[in-house]
Amino acid sequence: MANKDENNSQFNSAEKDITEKEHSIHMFRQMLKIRKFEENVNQLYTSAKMPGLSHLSIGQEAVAVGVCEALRNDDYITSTHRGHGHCLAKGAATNLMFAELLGKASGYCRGKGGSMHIADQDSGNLGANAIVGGSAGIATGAALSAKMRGTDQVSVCFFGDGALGQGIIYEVMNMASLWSLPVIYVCENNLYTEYTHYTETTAGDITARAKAFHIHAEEIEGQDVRQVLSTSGKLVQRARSGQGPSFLLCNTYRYFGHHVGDINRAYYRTKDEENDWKTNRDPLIIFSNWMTSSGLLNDSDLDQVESEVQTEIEDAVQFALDAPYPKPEEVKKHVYA
Amino acid sequence: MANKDENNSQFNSAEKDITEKEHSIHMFRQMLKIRKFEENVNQLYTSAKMPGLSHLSIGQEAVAVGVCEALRNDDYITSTHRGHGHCLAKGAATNLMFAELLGKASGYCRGKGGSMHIADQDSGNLGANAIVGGSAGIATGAALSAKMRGTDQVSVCFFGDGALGQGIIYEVMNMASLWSLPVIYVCENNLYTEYTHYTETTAGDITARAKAFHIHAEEIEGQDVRQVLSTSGKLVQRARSGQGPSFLLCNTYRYFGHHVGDINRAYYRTKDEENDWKTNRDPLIIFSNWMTSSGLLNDSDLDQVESEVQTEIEDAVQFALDAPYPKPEEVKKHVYA
Amino acid sequence: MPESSERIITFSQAVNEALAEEMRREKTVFIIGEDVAEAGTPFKVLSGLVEEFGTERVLDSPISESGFTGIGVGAAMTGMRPVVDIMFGDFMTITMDQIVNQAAKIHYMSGGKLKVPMVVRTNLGASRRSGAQHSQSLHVWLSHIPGLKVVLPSTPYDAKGLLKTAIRDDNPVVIFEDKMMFQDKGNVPEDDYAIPFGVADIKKEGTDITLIGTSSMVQIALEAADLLAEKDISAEVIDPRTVMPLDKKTLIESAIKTSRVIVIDEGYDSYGVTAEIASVIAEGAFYHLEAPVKRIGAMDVPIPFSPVLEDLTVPNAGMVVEMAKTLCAAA
Amino acid sequence: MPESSERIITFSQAVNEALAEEMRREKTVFIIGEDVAEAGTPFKVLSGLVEEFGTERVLDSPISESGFTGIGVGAAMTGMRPVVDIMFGDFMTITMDQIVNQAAKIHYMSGGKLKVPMVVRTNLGASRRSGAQHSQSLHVWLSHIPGLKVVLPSTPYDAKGLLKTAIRDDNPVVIFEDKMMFQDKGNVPEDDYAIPFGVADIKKEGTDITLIGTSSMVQIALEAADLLAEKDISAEVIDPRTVMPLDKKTLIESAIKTSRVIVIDEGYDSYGVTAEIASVIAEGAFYHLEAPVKRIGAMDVPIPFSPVLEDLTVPNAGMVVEMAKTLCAAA
Ligand SMILES: Cc1ncc(C[n+]2csc(CCOP(=O)(O)OP(=O)(O)O)c2C)c(N)n1
Ligand SMILES: Cc1ncc(C[n+]2csc(CCOP(=O)(O)OP(=O)(O)O)c2C)c(N)n1
Ligand SMILES: [Mg+2]
Ligand SMILES: [Mg+2]
Repeated sequence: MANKDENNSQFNSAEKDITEKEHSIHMFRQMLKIRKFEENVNQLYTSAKMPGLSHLSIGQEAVAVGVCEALRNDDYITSTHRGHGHCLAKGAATNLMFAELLGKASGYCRGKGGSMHIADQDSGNLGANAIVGGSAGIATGAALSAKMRGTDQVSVCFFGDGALGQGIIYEVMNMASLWSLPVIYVCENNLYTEYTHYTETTAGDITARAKAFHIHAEEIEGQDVRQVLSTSGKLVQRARSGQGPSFLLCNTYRYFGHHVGDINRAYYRTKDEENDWKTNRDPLIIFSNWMTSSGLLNDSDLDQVESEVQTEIEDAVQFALDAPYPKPEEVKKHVYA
Repeated sequence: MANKDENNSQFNSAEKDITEKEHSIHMFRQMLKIRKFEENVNQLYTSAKMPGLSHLSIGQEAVAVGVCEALRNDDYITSTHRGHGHCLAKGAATNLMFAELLGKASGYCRGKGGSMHIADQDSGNLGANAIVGGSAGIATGAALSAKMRGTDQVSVCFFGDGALGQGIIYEVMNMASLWSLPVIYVCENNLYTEYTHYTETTAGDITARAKAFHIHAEEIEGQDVRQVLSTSGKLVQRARSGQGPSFLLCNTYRYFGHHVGDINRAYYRTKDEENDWKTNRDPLIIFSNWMTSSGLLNDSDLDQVESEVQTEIEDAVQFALDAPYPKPEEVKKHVYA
Repeated sequence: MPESSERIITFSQAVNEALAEEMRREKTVFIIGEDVAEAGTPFKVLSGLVEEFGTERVLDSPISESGFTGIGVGAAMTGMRPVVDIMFGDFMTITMDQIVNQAAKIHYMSGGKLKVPMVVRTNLGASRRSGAQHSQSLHVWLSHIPGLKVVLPSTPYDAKGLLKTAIRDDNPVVIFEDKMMFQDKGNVPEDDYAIPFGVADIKKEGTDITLIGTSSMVQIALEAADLLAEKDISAEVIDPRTVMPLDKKTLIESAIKTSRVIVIDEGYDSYGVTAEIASVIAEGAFYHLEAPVKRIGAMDVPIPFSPVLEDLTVPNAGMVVEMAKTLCAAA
Repeated sequence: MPESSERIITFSQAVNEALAEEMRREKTVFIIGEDVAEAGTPFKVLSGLVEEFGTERVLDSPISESGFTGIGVGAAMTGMRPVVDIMFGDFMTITMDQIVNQAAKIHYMSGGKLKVPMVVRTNLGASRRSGAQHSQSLHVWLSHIPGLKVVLPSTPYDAKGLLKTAIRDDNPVVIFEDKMMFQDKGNVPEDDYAIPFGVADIKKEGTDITLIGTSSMVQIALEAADLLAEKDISAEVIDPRTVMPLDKKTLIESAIKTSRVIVIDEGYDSYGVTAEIASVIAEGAFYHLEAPVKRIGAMDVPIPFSPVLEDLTVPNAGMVVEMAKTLCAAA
């Protein structure tokens, strides 16, 4: 049933036996898929077809794709309330995701999780999380588990700048460092925690916080997928080879509101700021410009990807709209395993 | 009823109008008082006169006294499960403390708190705390309150190396830095969290953790009361004058077990280590040596202090032993204010 | 309810007004929490307060529920009266040490010397399609802890009057507002009135059965009472308003009068607030009950996202009516 | 109780044995917590395990209850079976988000795909003169949360059998052991036996009144039963052993038989486990009860340090006897 790319794992840079062109197209496709996915989520919300709210990751595609491309299918990620991008980048199928967002039985979690709790075990996604910082322990525990079971799996913990406020992050970084766990803490600093600029909630120096625990830390431009990929590749390699945890600070931006209903943003940020990011630091533009200017592919290649993705997303939305709701008896199932 | 030194506040270095000799004797007396207090607590425990357990601060006297001497009576402290020293140093009376430890009605908390919850509002002690890291928020809140009320009070948060494991410490340091609060985080690193060496539970660099939040941090020899006093004096001055929070790492050692019942310690530390600290880094020896060698006072001065303190403590123990238990109807009082 | 003025405002406005009035009255009152200032919280309940009182008294905090609750405790112990804003009741999980081990016990542990006059404002209630971590009603946890008071306003009028009492109380008080009620409208006098804790409100008198509802379940009980009236069953509806302290006397007296009782609360069914209330009544009215005291809570499942499932988990008037009919038919 | 061997060991040894056996049987079982390795916890319950299983499977953690509980959740989701050690039940306050919002809900939220086979071992009970923050019995909080199982062993035999079941369970299970019971002795077979959850244990049959006790309160109930026997009152004593799931059937049947019930648990009196059990019985045995179901919990006060006060707050056999006599006299 899943329209997911069965061969997804072959594309990741960790084990690439494909050409640079193929790989670039794949990354572009993944980023575009996220963008179009989220645009459609917004559409579903504004047309009152989606229950509840969603937090869109438009603008942050390069972080999700750059990091996940450095991972194997059996590596783990944990995600956040703003998690659609991570989920897709790790290999989830658009149709089952839309179905979940609409609360349908064929969704990844049988409609029981919703946007903030999407998980996809098959692609190593241990779940979005509606508690800010709530998945830091889970990601670190998955890394401990990998180490104990003697696999060389790596675990990535995605979180926003806001999660830097939660003490649990420091608790688990301390343990990850002490026990040299294969976990990477990826902080997506999109400048805001809901409606407050991160400088009002975050004292001092973010990477210094990780370094104080003797965790290797780097800060990068999160809008450049090539930079994200190459840095995460290095950190994944470190983790996989037993050199312990690391921290990756990605500077990025969400184009839309905190959630789909956050339309009037003037009281906390300017249109100019939004436009600046959209125009000068858009991950899709940066990457497609690089691809065309380096001669890797041309505009018509991109157009083709675009139309393929467009079709996939349209089909996926339709699939979700047509899918049945869970049966009433589902409500009491899965409380206990 | 309290035998507490009514003029305690005049002795603190922040506003000293006494001679260096008087001040030195006072500090020596305070440290000795703590030592003898704790010896008697141990005695009361081994002779089965004290209910429950206590965590002795013998060996750590210079931290408590050095820091509290830099404070005014109306400044705040919060303390820990190992809190007798802080409490005495801030100005509590030995007799009311012993009474509390024995669960007597005349104790500081009417016998309801006990060793781990002694508080003395009159000397600015907001309480010991049996939750490791549990008072970090309280100390920071007291600092916020001082700032909001427009006083120039300072708040000191004492905690052990073990509390570095608790996320709340980082949460409140972040806020203290953001809001430039008059709070000083005093970490007493006595090398152990219960029965585990701190290096097994503490990754990286302790002061770097504070610095990452842009909190001014210093590390000192906690056995030298003069060094503790001069450094805390500086930090208190900073806080009082609106320059914000700081972090003081004091290297120290507890001579006794984690608690009075922890007798066999060979599985987690050596006798040699204990003897080394007792012989070469004892706060009372270091300070009395300095006093005598600098000619500030002679052995007979010290003997006199010793015998005065001895008498005070003996009286205090007797007071507590003679004191009545709370009446049964006390049990339901003070649940609500 | 005093009728000093007929002024219809929303629940949200009533909360806002109580805060503004208390902040004007008493300089030591301040608000701390996430996005409480310019944003006025995601529910916009605090809109306008920062404009009047400034960022010194309406503090936007980092996402550090444990830390800023602890800061509230320390501030309360030293002369301030903080109102700590916990954005979703589910996040109370993160604050439990500071509220339960610290705030609730400090007065007692200090032998009555220290006080913690702090209010924690948070919420409860499902039905917003927010998923399992943003929909819980965890108020029974706090109700279980000596030293805390727990308040569940059900109308705009109560929201204002109870919040004022909470702010003036010298103890830690936790207020749970139902997220679904913020837009509810009702008469709220402009007066300065405070509603005492521990006094239940008889919303509707009746003779055949007592329906005890908390928070938004009061509305469900009233709806059910209307439907039951059509079947000639006269239901008395009571709102305890505070569950700690609990007005046992009023509840038991009503049970003695009607001899049948249903307790409705949106916490999970098992080990919830309904269990205590039902036990109190089953004991206090033992010799007068014609039928067992019944309880309706949220279904014992993590709250599902899908609307078709979520709606099955929340008590509704239909369930109450069915149960009431059965009870009244029995005996 | 199978009599395959007569071997008297302590509660503490029984717990230790269950862990050792399960760790031998199943490589994915590991222990994480503060001072669990060389120190074997402050209660010495885990002594010897690190010697057999090494520091890779008995992990000394920093003082980070929230963090290492979260690590337990993540490890459990990915193939391990962690036993998370929370040194005092009072520190559960710090872990609530990880247990309640994460562990308890992940299976459901993922539509049944992810599992969290994790055990949290912690304790309850006062009387150790440990003060208000080291003496609480907070198990009702967990019992209220769908997705969790809550276990309260009362004997060495049960401690071993229930802990084994917990470790083999695919769900998060929280075990509360009474700190005062670690030195209690009892017969514990060397066999590999597991006690199913949700099956109450009738400790003593009786006809006049049912005494339901949990954890160490079972002992209080048995003492009371002995004293009552002297007054010709025949008490039945039942231990639910797990409060979630709760063996309602056995409890109700006993109540129907004896027509009088007292429920004893060491959680705070109000809104505790006793409220649920009493409500279940008051409803299920409604037409058979001769007297109201009575409850005895810890006094609703923060637990005081002073021994003369602390002892007043904990249920004892004398209280049970007095209440039982009154109940049996009535009607
Ligand atoms: C513990 C907790 N506190 C508060 C919230 C409410 N909340 C949801 S998202 C959010 C802001 C998160 O900011 P950030 O981590 O930077 O992520 P972003 O939304 O920017 O992606 C807040 C406060 C929450 N979900 N969990
Ligand atoms: C939250 C919490 N976890 C665990 C404990 C048990 N405990 C009491 S003292 C202690 C060790 C504290 O070590 P440290 O902070 O270094 O203080 P020290 O005892 O060395 O003075 C522990 C683990 C506790 N009281 N609170
Ligand atoms: Mg952000
Ligand atoms: Mg220490």
